Amino acid sequence: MAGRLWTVLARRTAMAAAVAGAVALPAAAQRAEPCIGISMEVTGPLANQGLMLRITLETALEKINAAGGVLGRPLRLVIYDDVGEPARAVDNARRIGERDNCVVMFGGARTPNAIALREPLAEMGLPWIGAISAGTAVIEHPNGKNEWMFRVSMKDRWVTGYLIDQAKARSASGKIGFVYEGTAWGQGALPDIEAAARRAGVTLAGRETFNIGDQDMSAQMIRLRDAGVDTIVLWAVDRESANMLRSMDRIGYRPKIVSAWGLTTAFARAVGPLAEGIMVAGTFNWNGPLSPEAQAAFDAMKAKFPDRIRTTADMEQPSAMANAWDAVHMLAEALKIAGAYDRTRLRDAFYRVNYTGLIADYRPAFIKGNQERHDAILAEHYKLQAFHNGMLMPIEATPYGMRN
Amino acid sequence: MIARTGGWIAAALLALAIGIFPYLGDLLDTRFPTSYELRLVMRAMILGIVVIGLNILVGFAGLVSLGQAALMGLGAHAAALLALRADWPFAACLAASVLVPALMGAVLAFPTVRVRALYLTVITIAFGFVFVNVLREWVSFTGGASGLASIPRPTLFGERLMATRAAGFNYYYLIAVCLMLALWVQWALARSRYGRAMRATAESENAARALGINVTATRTLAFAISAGLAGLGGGLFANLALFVNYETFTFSASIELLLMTILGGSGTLAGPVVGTAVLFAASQALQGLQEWQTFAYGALLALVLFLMPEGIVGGLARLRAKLAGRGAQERQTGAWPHFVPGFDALTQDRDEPGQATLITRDLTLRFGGLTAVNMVDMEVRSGTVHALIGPNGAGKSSLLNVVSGFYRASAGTVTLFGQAVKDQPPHVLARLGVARSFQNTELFGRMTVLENVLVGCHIRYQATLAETLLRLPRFLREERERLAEARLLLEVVGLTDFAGEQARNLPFGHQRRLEIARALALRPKLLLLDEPAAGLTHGEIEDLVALIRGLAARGMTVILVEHHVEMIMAVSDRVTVLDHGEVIADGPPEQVQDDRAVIEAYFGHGAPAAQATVPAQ
Amino acid sequence: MEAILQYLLTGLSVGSVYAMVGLGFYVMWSAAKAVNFNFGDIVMLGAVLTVVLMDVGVPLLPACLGAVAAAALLAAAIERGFVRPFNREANAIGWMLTTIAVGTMIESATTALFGSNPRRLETPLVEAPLRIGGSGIYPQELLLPVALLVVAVGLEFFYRRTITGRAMRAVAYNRTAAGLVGIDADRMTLLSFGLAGLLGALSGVLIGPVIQASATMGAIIGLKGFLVAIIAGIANARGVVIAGVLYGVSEKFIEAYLSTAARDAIGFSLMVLLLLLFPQGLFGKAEFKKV
Amino acid sequence: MSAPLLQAEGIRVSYGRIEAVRGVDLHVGAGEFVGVIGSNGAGKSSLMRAIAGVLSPAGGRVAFGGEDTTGQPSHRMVARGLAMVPEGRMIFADQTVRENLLLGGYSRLRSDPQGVAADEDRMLTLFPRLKERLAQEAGTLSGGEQQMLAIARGLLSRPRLLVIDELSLGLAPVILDMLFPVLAQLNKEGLSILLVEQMASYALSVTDRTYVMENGRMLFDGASRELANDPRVLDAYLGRRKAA
Repeated sequence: MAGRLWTVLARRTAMAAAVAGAVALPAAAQRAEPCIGISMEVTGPLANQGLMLRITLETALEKINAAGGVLGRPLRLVIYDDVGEPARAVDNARRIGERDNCVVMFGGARTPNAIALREPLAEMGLPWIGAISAGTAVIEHPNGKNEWMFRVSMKDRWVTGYLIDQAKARSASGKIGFVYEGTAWGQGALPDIEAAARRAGVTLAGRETFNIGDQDMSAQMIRLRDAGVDTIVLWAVDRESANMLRSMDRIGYRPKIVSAWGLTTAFARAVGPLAEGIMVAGTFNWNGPLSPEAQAAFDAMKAKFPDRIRTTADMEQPSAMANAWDAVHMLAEALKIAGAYDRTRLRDAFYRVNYTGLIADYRPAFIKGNQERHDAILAEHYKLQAFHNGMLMPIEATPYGMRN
Repeated sequence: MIARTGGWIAAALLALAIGIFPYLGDLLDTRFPTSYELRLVMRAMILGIVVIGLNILVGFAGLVSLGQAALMGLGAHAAALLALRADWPFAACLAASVLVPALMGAVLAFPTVRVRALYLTVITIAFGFVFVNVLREWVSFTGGASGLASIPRPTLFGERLMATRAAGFNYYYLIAVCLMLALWVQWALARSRYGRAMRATAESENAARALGINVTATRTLAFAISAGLAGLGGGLFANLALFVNYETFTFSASIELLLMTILGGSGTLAGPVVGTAVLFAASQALQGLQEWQTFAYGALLALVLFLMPEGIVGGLARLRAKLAGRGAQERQTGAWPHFVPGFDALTQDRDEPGQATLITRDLTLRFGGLTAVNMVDMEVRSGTVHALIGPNGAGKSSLLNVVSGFYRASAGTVTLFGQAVKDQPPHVLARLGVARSFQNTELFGRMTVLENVLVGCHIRYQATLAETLLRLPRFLREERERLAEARLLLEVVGLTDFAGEQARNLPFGHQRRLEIARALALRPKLLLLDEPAAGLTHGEIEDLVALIRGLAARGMTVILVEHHVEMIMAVSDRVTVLDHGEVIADGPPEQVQDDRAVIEAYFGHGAPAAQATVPAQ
Repeated sequence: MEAILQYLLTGLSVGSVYAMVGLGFYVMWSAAKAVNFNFGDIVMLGAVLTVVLMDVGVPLLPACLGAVAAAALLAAAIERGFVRPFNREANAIGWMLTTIAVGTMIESATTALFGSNPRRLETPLVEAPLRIGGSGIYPQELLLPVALLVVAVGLEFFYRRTITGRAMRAVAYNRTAAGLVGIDADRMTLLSFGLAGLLGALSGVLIGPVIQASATMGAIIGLKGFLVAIIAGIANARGVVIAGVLYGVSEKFIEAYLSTAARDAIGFSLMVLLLLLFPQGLFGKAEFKKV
Repeated sequence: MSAPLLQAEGIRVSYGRIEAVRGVDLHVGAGEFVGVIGSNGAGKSSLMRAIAGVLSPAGGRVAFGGEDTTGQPSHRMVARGLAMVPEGRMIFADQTVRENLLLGGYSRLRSDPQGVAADEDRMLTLFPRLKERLAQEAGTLSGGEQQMLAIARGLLSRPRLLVIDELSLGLAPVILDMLFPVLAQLNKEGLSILLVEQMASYALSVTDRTYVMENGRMLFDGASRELANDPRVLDAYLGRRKAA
């Protein structure tokens, strides 16, 4: 009985294998579904980041679909949790690219997860567009052959230069320290910041790191203080930064801090007045005067998620949300240019997008054959912001702007 | 125990399902599996390999590791680093990914498990954290938190190993072969003296030591094997993902691996595959629940543990046993002792007749302030039955424990077979020819009756681990011989019909018989019996007497600790009486029986003189 | 010099948390020879529930008390529901898995309901640090060693001077004998887990203002508390207190003079080394293996 | 005749598939002093544990004070007035003598603290040697003192029936010569006692009635005075009896 079944199966397998060799299967792969797949942290310590991304994307898609969708079809959003683990991110990418057959994949927060996707995306021929993960190597691949990954976010290599310049301008003693978290994002920025410092003619007077979950950074802060550092470039997220501020407060150390965009409104909520005056590089600020488009975007989010978004201060990831908003709209533009739900055509269409978004005039958004310019947001679009009265404000709206 | 043929059919079906899976879409003419499903199955197979290793540790050896993901990571990084930094070929990298963690496992386990099994758990937790921390911080070597990217795609015999429709599925099949190999290793271990020794140490450390098993070495071996399989999984993973960083190998991943092991049913052969498949599939299927998926995962886990505390396979096996048990046939208990013809061959090892098999001089054992054995001089002649009696707490069992190496004497000497053996551990003494039973029978309860006796044969195997795993001729021959021997011993004690029964399910009297058969499997020159008659009926005691006499007649020396005076009178050549740790009488039984000090020690100070002096016979 | 003072002070405060959590493990282990493996979640709930209660307008002190009480009740419920049914046989490890499962549920439910962001737990004691030269400490952090002292002395008093405490010790020493003098051993075990929950939640409430309240704040604290208890030889309360404080202080000195990033690697390696050198734990008694 | 204080019928105790007690009847009347003798492993302790609620019998019925108490846990039995001094004494070695005594009164400490204090004084009169050791850790006591403490601890719950399992275990005769009269005295004061004892001569000399147990079964019972001169006892004991 089992023997016969086996023979039949073996024969069919052999036949099928022969066919598979000759014909490229499956034909359906050429046409993709009108869906955007995203792999991000839905659960775990960075779940809120994922939530903010979801709020932005769902609102933007609702708006786009209300206007008739793209190419006459509504766009769907498919969300998978990667628990912050690269292997799961790859699982999810495969699911998005193969099982769901989505036309594009949207990026979550973590840099290593995006790095792990480089090869699978190229293999599947699945375009990826990121709105957060800022690691340089996500876009600038070591082999120089990034064809599928695009980003509407900051790029660490540019951010480091920007922050070093800001720090240099603010430091009285000229002694600048770098404090970074022990993650791929933090560690990845270290060579960039050193290069930027060299370029700017600054020597770093201290480099300190800590691990996710660390609760006390007294040792690091004492070392920086004793080295005479009066301005810190910070590369960390809310919780650990809050703990660092506590450690500074304890020893009465109050240097100026210019931070990468890991600091959000949640940081101010966690440390209260200690956040005052800390500067953050970002791409967008919702608490300042808003353009009509930005106001409309905020209103739409407020209307769709009334218990999450009440005021602009509830936009916990201000820059990332603006990035994602622009990215989705550019994606819709690119699809229109491509004229079909086809991944290769979509990829090529990205290079032809010219779009005026919340953050910048993207003209062009991306440049073919230049992987450095698979980043749509340029250093000149970066905006300095600062915490003031518990809010993250444009620097102009605070007392911390540069005055001479 | 799963029926043998059933197990083979299940394994064949598994192999068949894995084998045709990539081509399923062609057979059914659908777009399935895509590279997503293929990848899931490959990841599940890799995890399956790791979980099989963990099952050997948890299910066989009874040790718990919460650092298994780190060992997997060690394998993954060994493979990745050697490929990236040293340009090693794939096969060599894969071999290193097994050997490095296996060595690490041995280094971690050896000092730990000799102290307390629980400490291995603690050490593995710590190791996991240290490992992840080092990976993250040693940026120049491991790539730090960003990990190692662009690992070269593996090639074997000039073939690029891929797992796509376009390029072929050879990497998929390589992983499948590794999974089958891991299952083979698990199966071959389970049905060998090594696996039996692991399970024996988990069930009763004392009994295992008394049967000549080096518990520390056995546990270290179990952990090394399990670490090696974890490393193999890691090596395969690194070459599948072509990217590794610490986040795949954290503490929570270790917990997940342990959950897969227990959920499938630890100690069962199919459990690892089932547990891995179920939990891995669940984490994919629960994606739809968004921010509540982790909660649902925890709830599912708790639910399964409540419904099937022995895991899925364990629970199903129990259910099946229950259903099958309805029509269970009567088992025939044989009369015993039944000295079958082959038995004499098993009792050839003996001490020279007339020798002093055991001599103790000034033997003293103190626990804190209490002196349990006090300056005991004792001599036991070979081929005799020597009884050791005395009221409760007189120090009889303590003396036995010193002689068999379980307690270390505070002072005095022990000479066995003419050799000074003070401070030798039990397993060394067992190899010299000392076998013993325990006061509260210490059987390996979850092992079958036959397996219990086979554990007794442990020290008489020559086949190496490699020969055993490959099931080479020497191993097969030895296994056949030992099996025949074990069956013969079961016939001697009349338990032939119970060979396949779990030992814990035997009636009490049968458990005693089994314990003696197991001790005899060691082919001892000296047999120590600690209250073998306790709890036995009169008929059973008479059989026991016949057995002991039969053994002595064949030249075996027997030391008997016993309360049943009737039995002692019937069986012993000489009696030593202890009270409060000291020898109060020593001599032939008839003489001791009427010794006033003895009667007082037993019967009480107020014993009427008339009764004590008038023999009833 | 002042840096050393700083390390001593912060080490003392963080070590006090480890010690208090370690004491929780000690209390559980004594009674049941099993623990809530995800005890860190009880620590976390102490802080998070306080924030939640303050959100709905409960003043600080009642909120703290309410949170600690609720977390302790939950800790006791976990014993009844997830430990007791899986701890019937000697050497059972079922409880380890079920408590991990319930811990996963607690942490993920907290993330889903409370959010993953850290939240401030406002007390007057973290508004301004006390400065001693170039070092400083929040009054809240000084509260931690004080609380540890009170808890340790209180625990000592409870175990040695109250009848319930004595009954608990009796259960820990010999369950059968405890039953024979009329003590309901199961009830005492339940109480012990509740008591441990009290200690855990209290340490969460006390450290919360310094390190912010978040769904994941308890994991590492719980784990270190567990290891500290093991290193001390889990059956010795004073040992746990000493080991906890020492570990906290040595962490700070490792950060200061060896490496901040590799603190855990060094610290855990040190623990492993100690365990191998002192197999019964630093303060444990050699136990006699009965045959 | 009114119902006896303790009535056990058809008690069976098994550990897994092992039967240690195989259907045993036993009763103790109010004010009676009853002994159970038999060699080691006869099942005496298992029987006592089933009666005192340390373990649940696999079969049979236990009634205490006229109520069915089969399967009641030991702490409830204490509250009902049945206390047991367990084999091996099981004193709380890490607590002081006074604490051990206090715990003995645990079941009524809240309702009757004065009563416990008064009984404690009484125990110290009964066992003056404990008085000298009140503040000492119980683990440091000698075997005899520990047994005194165990008895005193059992009495502090003010039981109606005191079950003593293996009083003589590991004790020197001189201690036993001191302990047995105390038991007799307590019995005279109205306490019912069920004594399990390996040393038959002691048991037979103080008890009213004695059961002889072997291999999980009752062999016979009778008035202790008569059994003391019954050769069957000694035979059974020293194994001189031939199996029937």
